[in-house]
Amino acid sequence: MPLVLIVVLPFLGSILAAILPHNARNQESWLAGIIALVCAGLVLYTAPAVFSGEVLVQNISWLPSMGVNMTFRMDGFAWLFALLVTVMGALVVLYARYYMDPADPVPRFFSFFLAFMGSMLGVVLSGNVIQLVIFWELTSLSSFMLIAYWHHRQDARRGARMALTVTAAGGFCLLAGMLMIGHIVGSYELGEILASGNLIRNHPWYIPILVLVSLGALTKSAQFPFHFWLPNAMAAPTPVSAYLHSATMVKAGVFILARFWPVLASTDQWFWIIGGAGMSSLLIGAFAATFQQDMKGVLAYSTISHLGLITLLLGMNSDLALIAAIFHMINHAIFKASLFMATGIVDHETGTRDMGILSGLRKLMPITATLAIVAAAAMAGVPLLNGFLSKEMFFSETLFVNQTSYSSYLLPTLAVVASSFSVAYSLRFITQVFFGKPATDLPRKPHDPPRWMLFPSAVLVLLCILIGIFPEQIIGSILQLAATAILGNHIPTYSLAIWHGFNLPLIMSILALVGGIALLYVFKPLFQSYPGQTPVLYHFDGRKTFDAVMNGIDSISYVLLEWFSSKRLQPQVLWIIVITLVVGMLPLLGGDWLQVKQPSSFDPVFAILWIVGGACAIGAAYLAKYNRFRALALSGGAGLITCVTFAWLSAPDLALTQLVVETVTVVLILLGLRWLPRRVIEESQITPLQAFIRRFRDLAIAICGGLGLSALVYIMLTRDKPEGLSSFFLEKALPEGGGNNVVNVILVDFRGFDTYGEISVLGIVAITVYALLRRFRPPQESIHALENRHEIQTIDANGLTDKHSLPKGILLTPNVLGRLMLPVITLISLYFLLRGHNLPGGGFVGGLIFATGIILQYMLSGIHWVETRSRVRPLYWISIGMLIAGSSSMIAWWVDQPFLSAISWDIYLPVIGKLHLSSVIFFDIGVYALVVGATTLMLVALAHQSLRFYRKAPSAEAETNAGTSTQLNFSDRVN
Amino acid sequence: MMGLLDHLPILPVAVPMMAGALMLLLKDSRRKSLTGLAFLSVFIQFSVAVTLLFMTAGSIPNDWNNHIGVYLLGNWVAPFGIVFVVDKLSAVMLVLTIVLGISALIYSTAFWDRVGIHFHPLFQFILMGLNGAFLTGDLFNLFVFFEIFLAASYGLLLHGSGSRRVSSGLHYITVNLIGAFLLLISISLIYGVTGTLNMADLGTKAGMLDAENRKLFETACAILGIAFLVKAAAWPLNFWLPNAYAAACAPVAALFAIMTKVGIYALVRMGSLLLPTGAPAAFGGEWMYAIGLGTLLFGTLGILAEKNTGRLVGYSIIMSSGTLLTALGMPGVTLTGPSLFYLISSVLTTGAFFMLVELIKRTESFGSNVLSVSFEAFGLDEDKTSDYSGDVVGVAIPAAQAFLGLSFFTCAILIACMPPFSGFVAKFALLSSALELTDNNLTGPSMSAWLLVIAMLASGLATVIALGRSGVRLFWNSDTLQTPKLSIREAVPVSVLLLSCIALSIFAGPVMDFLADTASSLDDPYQYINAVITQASNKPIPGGQ
Amino acid sequence: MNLILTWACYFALCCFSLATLCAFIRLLKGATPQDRVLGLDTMYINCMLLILVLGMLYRTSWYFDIALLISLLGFVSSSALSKFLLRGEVIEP
Amino acid sequence: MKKLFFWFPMTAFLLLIWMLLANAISIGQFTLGSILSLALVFASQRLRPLHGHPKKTLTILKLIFMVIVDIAYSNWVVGILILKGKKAHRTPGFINIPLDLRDPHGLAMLSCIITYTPGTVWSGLTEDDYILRLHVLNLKEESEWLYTIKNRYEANLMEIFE
Amino acid sequence: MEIIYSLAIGVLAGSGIWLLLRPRTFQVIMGLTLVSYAVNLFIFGMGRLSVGSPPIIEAGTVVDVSNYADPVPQALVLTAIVIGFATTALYLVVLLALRGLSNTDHVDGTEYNS
Amino acid sequence: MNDISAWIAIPAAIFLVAGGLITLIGSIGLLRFEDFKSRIHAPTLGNTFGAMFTLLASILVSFHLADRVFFHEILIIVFLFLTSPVTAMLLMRSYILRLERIDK
Repeated sequence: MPLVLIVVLPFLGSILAAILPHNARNQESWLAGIIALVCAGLVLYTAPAVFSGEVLVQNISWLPSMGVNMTFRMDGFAWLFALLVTVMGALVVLYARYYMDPADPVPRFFSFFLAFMGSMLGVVLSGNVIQLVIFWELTSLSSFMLIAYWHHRQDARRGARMALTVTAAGGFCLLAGMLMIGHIVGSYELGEILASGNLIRNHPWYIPILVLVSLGALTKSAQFPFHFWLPNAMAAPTPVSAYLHSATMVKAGVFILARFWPVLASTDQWFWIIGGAGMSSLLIGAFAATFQQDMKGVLAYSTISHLGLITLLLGMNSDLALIAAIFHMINHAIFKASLFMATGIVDHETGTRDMGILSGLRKLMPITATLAIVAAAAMAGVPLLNGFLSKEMFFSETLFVNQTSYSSYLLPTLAVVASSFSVAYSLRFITQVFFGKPATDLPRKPHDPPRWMLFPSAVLVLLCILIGIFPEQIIGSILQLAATAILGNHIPTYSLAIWHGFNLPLIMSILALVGGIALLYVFKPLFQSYPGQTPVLYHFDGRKTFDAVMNGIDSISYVLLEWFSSKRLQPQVLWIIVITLVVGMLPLLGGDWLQVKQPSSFDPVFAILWIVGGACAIGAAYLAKYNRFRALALSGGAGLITCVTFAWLSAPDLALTQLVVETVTVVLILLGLRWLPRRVIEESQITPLQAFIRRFRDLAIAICGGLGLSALVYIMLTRDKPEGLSSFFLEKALPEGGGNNVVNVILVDFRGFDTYGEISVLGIVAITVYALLRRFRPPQESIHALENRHEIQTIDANGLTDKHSLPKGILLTPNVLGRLMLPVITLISLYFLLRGHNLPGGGFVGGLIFATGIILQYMLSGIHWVETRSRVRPLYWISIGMLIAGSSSMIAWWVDQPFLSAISWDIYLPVIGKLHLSSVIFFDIGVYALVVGATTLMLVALAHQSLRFYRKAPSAEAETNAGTSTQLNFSDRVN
Repeated sequence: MMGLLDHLPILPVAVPMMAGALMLLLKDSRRKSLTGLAFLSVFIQFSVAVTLLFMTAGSIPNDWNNHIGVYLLGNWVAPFGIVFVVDKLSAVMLVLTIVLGISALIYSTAFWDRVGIHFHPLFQFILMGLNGAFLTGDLFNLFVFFEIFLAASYGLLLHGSGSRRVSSGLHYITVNLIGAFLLLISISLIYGVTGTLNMADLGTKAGMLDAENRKLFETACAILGIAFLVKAAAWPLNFWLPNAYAAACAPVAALFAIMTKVGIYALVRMGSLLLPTGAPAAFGGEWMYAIGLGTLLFGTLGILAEKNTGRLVGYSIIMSSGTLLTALGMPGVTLTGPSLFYLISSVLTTGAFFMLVELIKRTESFGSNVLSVSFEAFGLDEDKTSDYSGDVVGVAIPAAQAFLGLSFFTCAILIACMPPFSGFVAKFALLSSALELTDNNLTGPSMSAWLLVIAMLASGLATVIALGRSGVRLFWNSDTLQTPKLSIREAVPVSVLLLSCIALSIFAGPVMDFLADTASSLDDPYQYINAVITQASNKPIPGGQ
Repeated sequence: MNLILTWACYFALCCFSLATLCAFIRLLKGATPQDRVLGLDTMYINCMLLILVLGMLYRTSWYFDIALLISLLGFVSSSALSKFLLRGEVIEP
Repeated sequence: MKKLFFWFPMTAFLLLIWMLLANAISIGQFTLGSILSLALVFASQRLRPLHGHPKKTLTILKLIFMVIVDIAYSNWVVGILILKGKKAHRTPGFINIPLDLRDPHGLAMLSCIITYTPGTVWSGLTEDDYILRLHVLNLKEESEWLYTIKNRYEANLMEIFE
Repeated sequence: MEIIYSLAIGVLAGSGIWLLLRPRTFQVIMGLTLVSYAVNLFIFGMGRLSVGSPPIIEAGTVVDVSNYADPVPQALVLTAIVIGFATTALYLVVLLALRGLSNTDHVDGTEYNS
Repeated sequence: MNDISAWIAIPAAIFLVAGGLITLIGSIGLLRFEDFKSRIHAPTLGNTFGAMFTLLASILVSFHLADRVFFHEILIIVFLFLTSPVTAMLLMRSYILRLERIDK
């Protein structure tokens, strides 16, 4: 049980912390501290079991089918790290309590802090590699939030983004690596993976896996060449740095390298990749740290350097080096956290971290100075401190482990050089800040901080000394435990002692100490002349490179996006058509499909008709740009010929529908045409050649498209018909569908649901049109054009009001006739509706006819006249139509039939005789009503626009009153 | 005899339609009745969808064949009449739609439903169309439902009008009309070749075609595939999407998150049914894979390059489409389950993200003055009275900013497929299954699996970079940042969606199992085909009179 | 006798289709927009007659309905077009 | 009388159409037709504020016969003109005819007759003094046209409608 | 007959596609109209052509399927016509709105001056 | 199809031929006349006797088909008669206005 708790508790605490009030600094600290301590206690609670060599495992099933479960696994190595994380966490919390300003929004800080702690513990305790990746990424995310805690500062934002980008990239690599490992091993369980080292090392995927895992680890541990994010992450509050960059975040990288050491290590590739990266980081970090001006900068680069040391040790492929690495992990965490804390105190007390300004603080804050000096000495590897021990082990490893010819000299030399730099920067850190004459121009007057703020640092420094003096007693068993967890039971012998005799490593240590002091003197002039600038390396500024890369990605992707997409419609349409043509053609390339199976007849009359139709289409295409009216008339002609074709080819229903739709469409587009000002022939903005090429291209595509469709139709027409649905429909229509007209029976019965959907589309479009037109704003020209047009007319309906029942002049007789036609048209629409089931017709045609009749009234008498007299409420028609259609379909439920089943009753009426009533008729009536409503709504709403803008035209003042009232009436009604 | 449970499959279509029709009778001023009706309708739909889901999973006892429900509309037997088929895939999509729908509806009541008229009916109709498209087992009926939800989506996209909406709406409509033509051409061609429109019947008949008819059939399927790919926003057929989605008002855009997935659903469905007879190139296989990869890369490019947050989400939709197409284009069935998981996760996420982006926009520049955007078409005097009267924009809850930040963070993690939420689960499952297909030489499926892995990881990284940048820009950059006015009605749906993502990640195991079942039944389309065809012989054909 | 009728029908069909062609040429050539509308109107009438003849040719009565509808509504689109020419808009306030 | 039976002519007309369309004489169809016609007449009442009251059926028949004869004649004349083409000496032109007919339905019928007859097109009616402007394809004798319109058509129409 | 029919569809579709590729909104709407004619005829053609045999069953006759035109494509075309009509209307209104809002009839809502 | 009797076939054929010719002549007139004012007269031929003859033929044929008297074709003539003036008048009027505008 405790294993899960160790991970879960911090997350729960995180949520709790987030909801605490804004200024609850103490409560937050207590919460976080208690949680850290409880976790530490839980870790210690497992100690007996772990020390007895047991591996504690707790399994929670999560995604078993994918082999991913929440497995918490505690072995010695994990135990060590868990302890480190929790104890360090508790100390940092205590420190942060005093560090954070009362005005700081601490809930956010502690919330993310706890989340980070939980994630880190999750990484450490993961027994499943995918789970490990999850927590790994969580550390990236929560550290992102922590680094950006002071997000109003640009460096914080940038540092956070950089850290996130680099570590997330690494995380993705790690994921890939883990997936591959899991694939090879056949399980994502850590235990099984650790047992399959040989399998993985001999697999062809070994190198990619190695590279990917290394990428993950190196980015996280800020190793060369990914080290640049760490100095930038120093914008975080110092407790964050103290925690993340000493014991946890950056340690996750080396943790994972050590964790997978049994699986991936002991190959040459491992040595070159890991060792190489470690060596480079060691040198570069140490070198750069020497020249930093910012105290945290020094620590950041020294962290890089020390982690490079650990990485190098891990890369050496020797068991002893591994033990040294683990030892140094512990040591580094202890002294580096302490140093960060000291830096934070200095910053907190003086208001600056600039080593150029700071000086002589030893007098002002003696305790802090003492602590910092001891910790720095540990970092430099001064004897009797813990840093010395691990460095000693490192030196001996460089000497004895790798006996190839060139590395036997090179490696020790580089180690000494790096250590000299380490000494140099530690020395400089101390001397510049704490020695010399006291600084005068500090932002604040420094003094030692409260006791409890010094406490964490003091504890750590004490540990440094204790380990340095009594290594075996303090840390020996733990180190043994951790090493056993990785290496198994055959650990090489090593001794944790201060004095191994006067041997080569000791000489190297002395050399390093002396060399460090010498280096400081050599470089001293540089500190003054170029403060904060690292020689040579400043050319390779990581931040600038990163920014450049980011900007590069930005602009390249922008250019590529422009290249691969378009905000314009025509290229899009072109793509669709061309792709369809190509893809549609591909299957046919094999040939064998163009087999004409029936001779085709030729009918001259039909040919003449289609000469007309085709010419209409081409004419419309040609004229649509400047002669909209002509194009419209021509397309009307094409529609007419289509209608005749349907009639000719035995589709009376289609012919009827096509005809009415054609009529309504023409009226509709004409209504719209009124708002489209005449196109003037403008000067072309593109060159004639471009225009020609574009037109030619489009023409070619159009011809191809047309021919393709022709070919397809021709092939299909000359084929035999497959045994299809039609015979069923033809046979059942009359006996079971109860109608002679099979098409209508299909529409309202067999496939009534299509109709159901189709009328919905019509209704939806109608209300959309109506809604859109309420916000319609016409082009200015078209309002003026209207005035001009009205000037020409001399007589006519301008003054038509309620009192005049008829307009005078030319519209008189059309009006009389039109009104005469209204009942006739309505009657005929009902005729088509009622007999649709048996003969061509049906609700749709009927509805359109009726709508046309209404539109005719509008056309001939004007909106005002019609609407003061009739109460057409198109929206109600639509709604009621839908409701009728819907409920007539649902009637079937009452007799336990599925939706849309036809239910019929025979009623005997005295005079009329038998009346056959069917739900199908009601369905058709619903269709009728909806079509009437939708069509009228669209056309009338469009027509109303001119009413709305009529009163805006100054010439038509007479209309103002009438117009307004009508408008209101109408909107009332249609609403 | 039919029990209530037997009628369930029709309800997701019938209920919104009747509700929408009723709403047209009510004036827009009767808001309480309208919203009440809307919520009643979505509630019924939700219950029905969940019940159907459990029925297909077998948790609710039923006499369905293979737990596949078949509803014969008009009581006409299968290949002749239209059938509604509820299998696991449909049920999942239904639930997804309605969850998204409920969230969008809650969100819209904050005030979006008053930006223009007839919001609620259109909303019901779009649900009707989506539900129908997922349920229908008839190819032409599928087209009809496509048209229904497209028509409603036109209306909703233009809801509130304004120059940006209208101009992007024009593109959207044009492209979709061309798509409709392609659908019509291909469906009729399929009818001409095989003589059937029923998808299950098609699955059997496609195998019986002779060679030359088969070629025509493949042409038809290719065109059909293009039409679906247009809906699914595959590159290069998707230039219209970012602008259109960014222009739509937030709840609508959120609902649009599922519309591209309808195209993918259709591809999967057709691909599955045509599988035994050798699915034509367009459905699955290398073509889909290649297009998907292109789309994925295009989406990634867009995410990297785009500065406008609204369009950014649009590109993330494209990216998710690309991922899905790529994954579904891989051979075998192993990737289908994870793909579906990814689909669910990405729909919920992008839906939440669209709503969120709108809220975040308010913190920029003019603060809560969102209306300046939505009412830019307010040149006309008579509209002023009608719609918005500042009653419920809501109070600024103190934690508004924190809520927005946290939600954005969650969304970003989900979209970038970073742990620990469902996005990561989906990505992991996809990658893991993709690796199953690899062997040691880099050709064939192995090659494509590697490409998928690389592309997905790269796109994830690109998303991290891009969303990190915009998150930093949106939340941490501006001095003029204002605490937004955030209505609880806007916060709730965002949280609902994000919480369902989290729930999805917690219950990833059972969900993944269910989806794996779904995938395996898709791999064995005879379950579906048999369910539809045997239904014909089980039920007595009534007289119909 | 059938043959006579059939041939007569064909003859009429040819006449009507040629008439449609003439009307179309007027629609295309125009000169004035009024001519075009007139051409379209004439096309409607001719097509109506053509459909009637088809009804006779194939001896079915349902062609009549289409013809009836053309005679009833054919004028709507052409009168809308001419109203547009006359007044500048089809439906006036 | 007029007011009471305003519905009658229209209803009869509609019923006639219905019976013609129904193509069968049965009581059922008759009832249905009557109901529909009556309903329609009443429903469209507000949109048809004017009602025509044709009387004198005989005159109507006479007029129809006269019109058919005139149409036949005009067909002949116009046909010849077309066939002759440019050789024909056409003298198209407008003539103005003052009308006495005031009833709108009568006027409408007159316009139908005139326009339906080949060779003449109604091209305007002045607002106040009812002067008909007529375009004639072959305007030889103005008085002849005047006579035809006034006496043959207008007189009969006035008889029917006024 | 078949060859004319298919050429007719080709011409309609070709003109329509040409118009769809044009930059002016009115051209596009005319293109949509023409293409929808072509598509309707195409769907209809999938039931093969037959003359003088509408799918209207006389009561009392024995149904010989080969004597009737295929009713299914006709039903499909009807649906397609309706939907085509609806979308044409919508498109028209949208293009009008665009013209009003952007002052240009270019499909992109802006004139390109380059 | 049973044979049609000569009493019906021959008149119907004659009507058809006549109707066709008249309509054709009318449409040719539409082409041949030189200005709109004359052209508007030409297609009336098709409207009137063209249609009447065709309809007579149609009446005869449908009489043969069902052995009943069918007069519903008369409706087409009625509708044509009632509707033809609307378009013609509007067209004529707009043409006159157009001329006036050009004169101005």
